[in-house]
Amino acid sequence: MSAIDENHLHADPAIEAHHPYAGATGALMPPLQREPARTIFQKGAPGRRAFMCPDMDVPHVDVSELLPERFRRSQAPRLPEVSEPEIVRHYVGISKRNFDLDSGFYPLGSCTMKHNPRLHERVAALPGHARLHPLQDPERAQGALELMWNLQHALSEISGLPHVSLQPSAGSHGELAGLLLTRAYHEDRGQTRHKVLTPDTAHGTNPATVTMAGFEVVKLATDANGGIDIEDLRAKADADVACLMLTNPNTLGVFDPNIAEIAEIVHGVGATLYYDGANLNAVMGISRPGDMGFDIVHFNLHKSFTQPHGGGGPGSGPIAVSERIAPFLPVPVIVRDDEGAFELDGDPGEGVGSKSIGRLRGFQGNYGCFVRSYAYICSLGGNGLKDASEAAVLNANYLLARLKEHVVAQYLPLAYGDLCMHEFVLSGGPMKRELQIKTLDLAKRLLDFGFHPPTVYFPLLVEEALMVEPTETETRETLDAFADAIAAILKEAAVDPMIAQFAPYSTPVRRLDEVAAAKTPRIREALS
Amino acid sequence: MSAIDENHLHADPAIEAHHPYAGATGALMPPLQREPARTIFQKGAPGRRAFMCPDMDVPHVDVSELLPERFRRSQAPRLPEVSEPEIVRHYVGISKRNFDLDSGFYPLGSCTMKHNPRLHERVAALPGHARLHPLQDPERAQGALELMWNLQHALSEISGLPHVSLQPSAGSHGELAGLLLTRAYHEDRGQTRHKVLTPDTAHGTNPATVTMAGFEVVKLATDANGGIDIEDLRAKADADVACLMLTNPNTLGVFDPNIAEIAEIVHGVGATLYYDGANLNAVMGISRPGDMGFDIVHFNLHKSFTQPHGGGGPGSGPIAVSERIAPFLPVPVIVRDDEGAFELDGDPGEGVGSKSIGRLRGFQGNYGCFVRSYAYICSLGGNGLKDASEAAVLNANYLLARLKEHVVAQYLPLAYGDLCMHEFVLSGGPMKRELQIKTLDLAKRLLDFGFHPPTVYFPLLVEEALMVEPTETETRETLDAFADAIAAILKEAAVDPMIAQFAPYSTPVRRLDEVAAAKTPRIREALS
Amino acid sequence: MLAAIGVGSLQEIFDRQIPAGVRLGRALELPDGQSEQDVYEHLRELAARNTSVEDELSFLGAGMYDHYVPALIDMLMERSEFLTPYTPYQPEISQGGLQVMFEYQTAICELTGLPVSNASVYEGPSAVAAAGYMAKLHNGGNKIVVSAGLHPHSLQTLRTNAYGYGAEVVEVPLRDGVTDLDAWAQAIEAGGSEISAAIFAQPNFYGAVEDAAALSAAAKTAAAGGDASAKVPVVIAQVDPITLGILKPPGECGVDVAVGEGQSLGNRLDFGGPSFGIFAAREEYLRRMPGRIAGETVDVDGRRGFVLTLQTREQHIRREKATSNICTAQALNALAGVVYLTWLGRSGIVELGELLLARTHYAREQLAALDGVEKLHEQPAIREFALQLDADVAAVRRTCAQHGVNPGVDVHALSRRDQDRGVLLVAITERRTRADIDRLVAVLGDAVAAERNATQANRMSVPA
Amino acid sequence: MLAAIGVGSLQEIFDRQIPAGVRLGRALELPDGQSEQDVYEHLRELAARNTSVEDELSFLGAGMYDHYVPALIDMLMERSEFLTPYTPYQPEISQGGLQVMFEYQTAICELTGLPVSNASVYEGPSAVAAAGYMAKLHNGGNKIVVSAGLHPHSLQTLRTNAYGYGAEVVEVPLRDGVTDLDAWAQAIEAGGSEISAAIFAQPNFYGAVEDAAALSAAAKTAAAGGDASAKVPVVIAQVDPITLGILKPPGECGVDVAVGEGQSLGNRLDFGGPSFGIFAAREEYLRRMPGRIAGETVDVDGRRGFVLTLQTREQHIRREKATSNICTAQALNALAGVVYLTWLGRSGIVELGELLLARTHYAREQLAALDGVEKLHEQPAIREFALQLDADVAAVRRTCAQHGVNPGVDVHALSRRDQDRGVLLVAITERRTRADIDRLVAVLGDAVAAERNATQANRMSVPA
Ligand SMILES: Cc1ncc(COP(=O)(O)O)c(C=O)c1O
Ligand SMILES: Cc1ncc(COP(=O)(O)O)c(C=O)c1O
Repeated sequence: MSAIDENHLHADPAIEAHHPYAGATGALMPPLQREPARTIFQKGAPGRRAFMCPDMDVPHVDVSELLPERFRRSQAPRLPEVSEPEIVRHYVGISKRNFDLDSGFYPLGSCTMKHNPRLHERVAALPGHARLHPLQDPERAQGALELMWNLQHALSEISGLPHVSLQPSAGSHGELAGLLLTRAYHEDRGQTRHKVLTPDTAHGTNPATVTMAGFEVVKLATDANGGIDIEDLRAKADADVACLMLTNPNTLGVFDPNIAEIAEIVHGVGATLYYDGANLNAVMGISRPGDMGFDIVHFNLHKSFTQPHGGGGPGSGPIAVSERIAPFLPVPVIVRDDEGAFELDGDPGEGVGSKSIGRLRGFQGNYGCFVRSYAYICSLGGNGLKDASEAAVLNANYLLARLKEHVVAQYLPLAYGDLCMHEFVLSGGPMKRELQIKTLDLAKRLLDFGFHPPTVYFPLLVEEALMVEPTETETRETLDAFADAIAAILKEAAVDPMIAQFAPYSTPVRRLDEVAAAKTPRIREALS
Repeated sequence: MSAIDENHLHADPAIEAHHPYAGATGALMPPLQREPARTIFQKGAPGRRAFMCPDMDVPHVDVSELLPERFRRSQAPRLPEVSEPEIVRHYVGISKRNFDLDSGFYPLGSCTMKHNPRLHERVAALPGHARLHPLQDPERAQGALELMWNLQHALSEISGLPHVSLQPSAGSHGELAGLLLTRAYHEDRGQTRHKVLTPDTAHGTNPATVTMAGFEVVKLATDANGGIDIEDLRAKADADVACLMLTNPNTLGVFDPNIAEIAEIVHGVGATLYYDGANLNAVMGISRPGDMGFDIVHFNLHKSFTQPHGGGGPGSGPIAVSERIAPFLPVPVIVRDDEGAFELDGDPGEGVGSKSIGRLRGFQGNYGCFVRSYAYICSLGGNGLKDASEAAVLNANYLLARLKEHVVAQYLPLAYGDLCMHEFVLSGGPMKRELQIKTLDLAKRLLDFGFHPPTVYFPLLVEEALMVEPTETETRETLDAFADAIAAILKEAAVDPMIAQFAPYSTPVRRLDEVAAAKTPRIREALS
Repeated sequence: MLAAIGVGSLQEIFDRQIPAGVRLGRALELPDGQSEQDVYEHLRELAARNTSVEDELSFLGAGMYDHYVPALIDMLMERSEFLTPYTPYQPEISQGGLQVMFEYQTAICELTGLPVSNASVYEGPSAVAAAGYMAKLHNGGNKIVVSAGLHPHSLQTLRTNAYGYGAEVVEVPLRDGVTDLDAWAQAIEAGGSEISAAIFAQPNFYGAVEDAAALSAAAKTAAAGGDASAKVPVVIAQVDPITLGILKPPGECGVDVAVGEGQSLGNRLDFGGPSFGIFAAREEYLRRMPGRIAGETVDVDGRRGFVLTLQTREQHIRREKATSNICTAQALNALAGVVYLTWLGRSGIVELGELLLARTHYAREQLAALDGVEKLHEQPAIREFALQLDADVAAVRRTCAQHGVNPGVDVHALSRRDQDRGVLLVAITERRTRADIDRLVAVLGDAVAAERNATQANRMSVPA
Repeated sequence: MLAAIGVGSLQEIFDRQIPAGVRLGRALELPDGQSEQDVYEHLRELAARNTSVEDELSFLGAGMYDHYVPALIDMLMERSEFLTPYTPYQPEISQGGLQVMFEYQTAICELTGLPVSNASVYEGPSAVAAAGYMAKLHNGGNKIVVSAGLHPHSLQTLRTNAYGYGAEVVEVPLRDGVTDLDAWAQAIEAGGSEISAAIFAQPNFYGAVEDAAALSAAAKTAAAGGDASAKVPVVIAQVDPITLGILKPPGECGVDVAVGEGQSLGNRLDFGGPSFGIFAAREEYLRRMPGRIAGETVDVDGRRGFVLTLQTREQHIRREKATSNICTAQALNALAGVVYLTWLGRSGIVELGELLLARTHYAREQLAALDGVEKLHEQPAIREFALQLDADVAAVRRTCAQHGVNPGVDVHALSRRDQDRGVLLVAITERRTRADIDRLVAVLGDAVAAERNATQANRMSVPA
C-alpha cells in the first residue's frame, strides 16, 4: 500500500464506496487467512497419527520371509505425522484460501462455471454407484450400464450425431480421441494425411493435441466478423488435410455464420470436421454440431453438464461421431441384447468399434462424472437444456449491454460483432493505453471486489483480451454488480491507476513472483 | 481504529509480530466477508424458485372441495423467492462469518469442544439409521434398538450406575428429568420435599431447572479450595431438601475432595444426589459418579461424547440412575427378550419404568446423536475413553502451567487451587485493575489472534472469570500458541490498553450493541 | 509437558486431586477401541438390521414424515462452519449462525402468522410442554385444558412436565374427529381463572383439520364469560408447519402461541430425532419465551449485525428466575428448516400443500372404498388421515409388511387408548406417488380381506 | 433484460447469429425435466441394480481396489472451496488448491523416491501412455519396449497413443510370473538407439513383485552396450502407490519415471473413475512433464505462496509445442490422495503394507492348498495374486456369486489372451478380514470342486 497515496483515494465518493478501506476498521483479514502458509509436512510431531490399523488377524509371518530384503524399502516415506484433528484443521484452513463457485461469481470465459447442484453429489455417492467395482460382471452392473447407455443416447441427441463413446477423461482427451479416429478413418481408406487446420482463436489444447496425435498444425486466420477466414480456409484446405478442428461458437463467443460453407469445403477435400464442444452451452437444443456438418464432437461434461471442476478436475470428455467414424470408436462399447440386457463388448465384430483405435484409458471412463451429468440431464430434460442455453446467451448479452452502457465500452470495447452467444471477448487495449492499467490489473483489482476475473489474455488474437462467460445460473443482480465493479475500477483508475496496478489487497497473498517460481522451481517441500 | 495511535503500536517488536497490521498490505478482509449482512429475504426476485413440485398425478379436484375456504390461507407466506444457486451462495457465504472448531482452537470452558470425527457423520447418515421412521415396528428396527441398548450399557459402565434412559434432548432436559425423578421418588415414599441445593458455582441450567420442576433453589457456598462449603451444606441439609445438584469436577475445574462426605450428608437427610455430567470429560474411566454416591447423572453426548454442537444443538442428555430411582425412569424403556430380541416397553409392569414419570418428549430421543456417540465409544473403547480424559486433564494442566510461566499469572491468577482437572478458571481482576482491560477485552482481542475465547464471566463467584477448557484433541503446539497470544495481549495492553478495549478488528462485524438489541427487539426481517 | 506442569507423572495429577476412595481401580468393562473401518462396518451392520423408508413402501407418519430432503441441506449442515461451532456466545465470529437464526425466526413468523419466534426448542411434544409452562408464568393459572386430538406423545409429555411445574391437565374429547367444541368451552368455563392454557392440535393427531378460529374464540369467550378484564387462557396450537402453505395460519385464527414439530421441514427421520421444535407467539409473550432469540443490531462502526438477545429470559443470566432451563437447543436442525423453507419458497410451499392435499384425498377415498375399511372421520385432511379397519391392525400390518408395504401407524399400539383399536393412521408425502398409493390400496385391501376371512374361519371353527 | 440488450425477443438474439439452416427446428427428443426427488429416485433405482462391494464379499482388483476411504476425505472433497473452483488460474485466490498440489507433489516424491512430481494426470493406463510420449520427446526414439506384466488396459492404451505419436510397441514376455530379464535385455539391445522407453509394472498385473533394480539396470546396460555416451531408454515403472510403504521405491531402483493409478489412495471405486494418475520423475524430465505443477514462490510483500509453474510446458502457453495436451486433470482426486497419505502417515503406510502382505500371504496359501487351485507363480505378492484354476473360471465365479462371494477377476475375460485362461486374480485389501478370506476359501473350494465334478460327469456322459 505504500505505493498508494491514501489521501486521494477518498477523493471521489464512488471510489470510496468500493474501496477496500471503506469501513476499514473491522475490515482486516481474519487471522486464520492471514497466517503464513505452512504445509502439512511442517505440522505434527513424531509419532502422531490418525490411522489406526485393523488387527493383524492372520498368523504372524516375518516380513522378510514374504518380501526379500532387496525388494524392501529401508526407510518409511516421510509422510506427515499428524492427528485427525490436525488434518481437518489444516485442510479446512487452506480451503478458506480458495475462491469458489459456491461463494461468488466466476465468469471465467470458456469454462462454463455454472452452478453444481448438490443432488448430483448425493446420487454419485450412492454405494451402488460409488462403490461399484469397474470389473464387476456386466450382469451385476446393469444399472451402471443402463445409465451410460442413456447418457450416450442423450449426448447423441444433443449433438445430432449417432454414436457416442464416453471413455475420454476430459476435453483434451476427447480431442486426442478425435484425431486418432481421424487418422484411423483416413488410413482405413488408404490415405495418410499430415495436416490439421486450427483457427487462431483455437484453445491451446487443439494444437497441442494435433502434435500428440502425430499431425502438423496449420493455422487459419479469423475474419473481421470473428469467424473463420473463408479464403484462408479455401487456400489451405487440400488433400493432405486430415481435419479441421473448430469451436462453434468459438472462443470469441461468435457463432460462425459460414459454418455450412466451411463444412462443405472441409468435406470437399475429404477431411473430417471436429467440434470442440467446450462452448456447447450456447446451443443445446438450439443448434446441433451434427446438423452443422461435424463428424466428431467432444463434450466437456465438467462444463456444459455441470460436473464440478474440483480445482482442476476431474472432468469427462465423451465424444459423439457420425456413422463413418463409428467403426473406429474406442472399445469397449456398450451393447444391448434383445432382452434389453447390457454388455460391454471389447471386440465388436462389426459396426461401432469394429475397427477400433483401441482403449484410451483404463475401464469405462469417469463414471462418477457420468452419474452427475446424467442426473443433470434428467433434471432439466430436453426443454430445460434449451432453456439453459437460452438463459446463458441472454445473460451474456445482458452483461455485455450493461458494460456498453457505462464508460466501459470506451476502454473495453467488444472485440468482434455486436451481439454474442454465451460469452464475449473485450479488448483491454484502450484501457491499457488510456488508463495505464492492463487487463491483468483489472483482473487483480476485481479480486478485491469479490469476483473471480474473466479469462484473460485469451484468445490470443485479441489485444489484452478479457473473455467473459456468465452462464445461465447467475442472477441479473449479480451481473449488474459485476458491471458496476468494472465501471468502478475504471473510474478509480482514471484517478489513480496505481490502485489497480498494485491490487489485490484483500487476498491471503498478493501478486506472486511467477518468474522466480519457474526459474528455480521449488515444487516440493524440503524435508529433513 | 481512530482511537488508537498507530505510532506506538509498533514500538515493541513482540507486539508488532502479533499485531493485525503486521504485513498490513494484503491483509484486508476479503470482500465476501466484508459485505454488509443481507438476509435471504432481501435476495431473489418474484417468481424465482429452487423447488420443482413433483407431478400432480392424481385426478384433479378443486382445492376448495377438499379444504373449505374458511380453513384456507388467503396469501402465501412471504418465504424467499430464490434459485438454488442463490441459496447455496447465501448460506455458504454466511457460513464464512462463523468461527468453528474445524478451523481453530475453541477452549470454551464447560463446553468440551473436542474434535468431531467425520466417521460419525458418515455412519449417522446411513439410510438404515437416518431414514428409519421412529414408529417402525421394533422387529424391523432391531439394529437401532441394539445400538441404543449398547449405548445404555456403555453409559451405565462409565457412570457406575445401573440404569439408563436416553430420552432427554440435552443436558438441561436431563436435569429436568432428574428432578422429576427426584420428586416422584420422594412422593412414592410419601414425602413432599421443596428444596434443591445448588452450589454457587452451578451452571445456570441447574437453578433454572429447579424452578421448572417446581422446587425452590437453596444456594450453597464454595469453600476456599473451590469445593462445596461443608459447613454450609450441613446447615442447609434438612428433611425438606429433595436433592443436591453437583458438578464434579465443578465449573472451577476442581474435583471436590469431600465428595464422599457430601454424599453421606445428602443421603443422610434422605435427599438424592444429582450429577451434572457436563464435566464428565475429566473423569471417564478414572472416577465414576455412581461410585461417588450419585443417584442420578446426566450426560452431555454433545460434550464428552463428541456430538457436534451445530451452533447451538442438537444435543442429547441421557441419564443414568441408581436402583432406587429406576422405577421412575421415563418410558418407553428398551427390553430384551430371551431370544435376544429388543422391544420398546411403554408400560412396564415392574422394575425399570414401572412407576414412570412418563415421557419427556416424542419418540425415543435424539437417536442421530446416539449413533455418533456410540461410534465414538466403539472407536475409543474403554481404555481410549480413559486416555481421552487423561489427555484432557494433562492438556489443561499444561496450558495452565504455560500461563503461569509468563507474566500472565500476575494479571490472570488461577482462581482456586494449583492443579486443575480438565479445565481451569482464571480471574481477570488484577488485569482489569492494573492493565485497564477487562476479561471481555481480552476475549475480543483473542479473536484477532484466531482463537475462540474461553468462557467468560462464569462461574459468577470469580471476578472477571475466564474459564479455559482445551480438551484432549488439541496439540501442544496449539496450547503454546494460545498461551503466547494471551501473553502478547497482556504485553500489548501494558503499552496501550485501547488496542484490546476496541478489539476486535478482523471480524466481519466488531463489537455489537447488545443493549439496543434488547431494548427494541428486531427479531425478524421486516417484509413488504 | 509433565515437567512444565511440575509433576512427576500423569498419575500424580489425578492422585493429588481425586480422593483414592472414589477412583475406579480397574479398566472400564467396555470393548477395545477399533479402527475406523471396523467401527464403520459395525454401524453399517446395525443399520442393515433396520427397515428404513428406503427399504419398504412406507406410509408411517404420526409426528414424523418421510418428506424429501433436498441435497443442498446435507451439504450445508455438513459444512464445518455450521456443524462444529458452539452456541454463538461471541457474536463477532458467529454472524453466520446468528443470521441463520434471524432468518429462521422470520420464516417461522411468516408461516405461523405470529409476530415473534424463538430460534428453536427441542422438538414437538416438549414444545407443547414448554408452551404450557410459559402460559403458567404468564397468567399463573394451574390448569391446562387440552384437546384429545393432540399427539399422544404431546399429551404425555405435557403431563410429565405439568407434574413438575404443578398444573393439572384436563382432556377434552373429540367429536366427529375434531375437538368437541362444547366440551372444550365447558371445560374452560369450569376452570375459570385457574385455566392457564387451552391447547389443541392443527391438524390433529387423526389428520383432521380443526376449526382453529372457533376453538380460539370459544376458549377466550368461555374463560371471560363476558368480562372483558377477566383472565383468559393462553391459546396454544400445535401445528404441522408443512401444512401452513395452504392452511390458515394460527396467527389469523386467534391463537396466541404456535408450537410444533419441525422435522417435516428438511430434517431426516433419524428414528425420531434430532429435529427441532417450533415456538412462535404474539408480541406480549416475547419476554417469557423459552430458548435463544437472535436480534438485529449494529456494531461500533454502524454495520448491521446479529446477537443473541433478550437473554435476561435465560438460565445463564437469570438462573432460578429464568423463563426456561433450555440451553443447547436445535440450531443445526433449525438451519435445515429455514433452508428447506427457502428451497420450497413462497409458491412452492403452496404447491406442495396442494399436492399433498390432492394425493391424500385420492388415497383416502381409494382406501375407504375397500371392504372392511372406513374413514374414521369426514373432516378435511391434508397429508394424513385415520381409517377404521374391521380387522386386527397388527395382523393386517404384518401381512402388508410381507409385501413390502408399511400401511401406516397402528394407533392403538401408540396410544394404548381403547377407542383407538382398529385405527390405522396413513401418512402421504410427496414421495408417495399415485402408483405407490395404488399399490397400498391393493396390498391393504388383500390384507384386510385375508384377515377378515381368517377371523371368520376361526369363529366358525370354534364350537358355539 | 431484452430492452437493455436492445432486442425485441430472445429469439432475435439467436436469429441474428445462427444461420437458419443449422438451427434445430424441433425440441430435443429427451424426456421431460423432473423434480429433484424424482431424479433421486431414478438414480437410486439404477444404483440398486448394481452389485457393489457393499453387496457381496468382493476380491476384485486388477487396477482398482476396495480400500477403506476415511470419512474426513468425503468431507473435504465436498467442501465448496475444493469442489467447485476451476483450475487455479488466479493464484491470489487459489492458494488452497495450489498448496494441496504442492503437498501432493511432496507426498508422491516421498513415496516414489523421485525428486519431481506433477499434480496428477487422468489415471493409470493413460499415465503410462503419457510417459511414453514424454520419453519420445526426450530422446526421439520411436520404439517402446514393454513388459507383458503391464495391466492389459495399460498395454492397450499405450498402443492406442503410440499409434498417434508414431511409436512401435514391443512386448517382452514373462517368465515365472515376472518379466523375462533376458528377453527384456535382448529387445532393448535389438532396438538400440531407436528405443525411447522401457516400461514395466511393479508389482505386475499378476501380483508379482518384479526385480525393478535389475530391470532398470539391464535396460540401461543393454541400450548403452558399454558406450557411456550412448542414448539410453527412459526406464518407466508403473507402480501401485499403496505398496510403496514397504516396497523399495522406484527412485532407488534406477527408474527414471514412475507412473501409476492413484485410486487406492483415498478414492472410491466409482465403476472405474474418476481417480488420478501419478507421474513422478528424475529432475531432468521436469521441463517435459505433462500436467500442472505447483511451485513455491513469494508475493510482493514477501509472503510465501504457490503458483502453477513451468507453464511453458503447457498447451495454453506453448500450443502445438506443448509437451502434452492435458488441461483439466484430476485435482480433486489428487486431493483425496494426499489427504489419504496424510491420514495413513509415516508409520501407517508401513503398517498397512505389512498387513496387506500378511493377509495376502495367508489367502494365497490357503487358496493354493485347495484341490484344483494352484499359484500361477511363486514370486512375492503384496496385496494381489494370480491363481491357476483347473476349472472354468467363469463358471466358478458364477457359483461363488450365488453365495455372495466375488472371488476375483477372470483374467482371460479381461485380457483376451489365451495364456490367461483359467487364471483368477485375487485382491486383498485391509477391508477383507481373515474371516472373509476363510469364507472365500470355503466357497471357492466348493465351487471349483463342483465345477470339476460337473466337467468330469459331462465328459463321462459323452460317448467316447
Ligand atoms: C475451447 C476449449 N477447448 C478445449 C478445452 C479443454 O478441455 P479440458 O480442460 O476438459 O481438457 C477447453 C478447456 O478449457 C476449452 O475452453
Ligand atoms: C455445567 C453445565 N451444566 C449443564 C449444561 C447444560 O447442558 P445443555 O446445554 O446440554 O442443556 C451445561 C452446558 O453448557 C454446562 O456447562
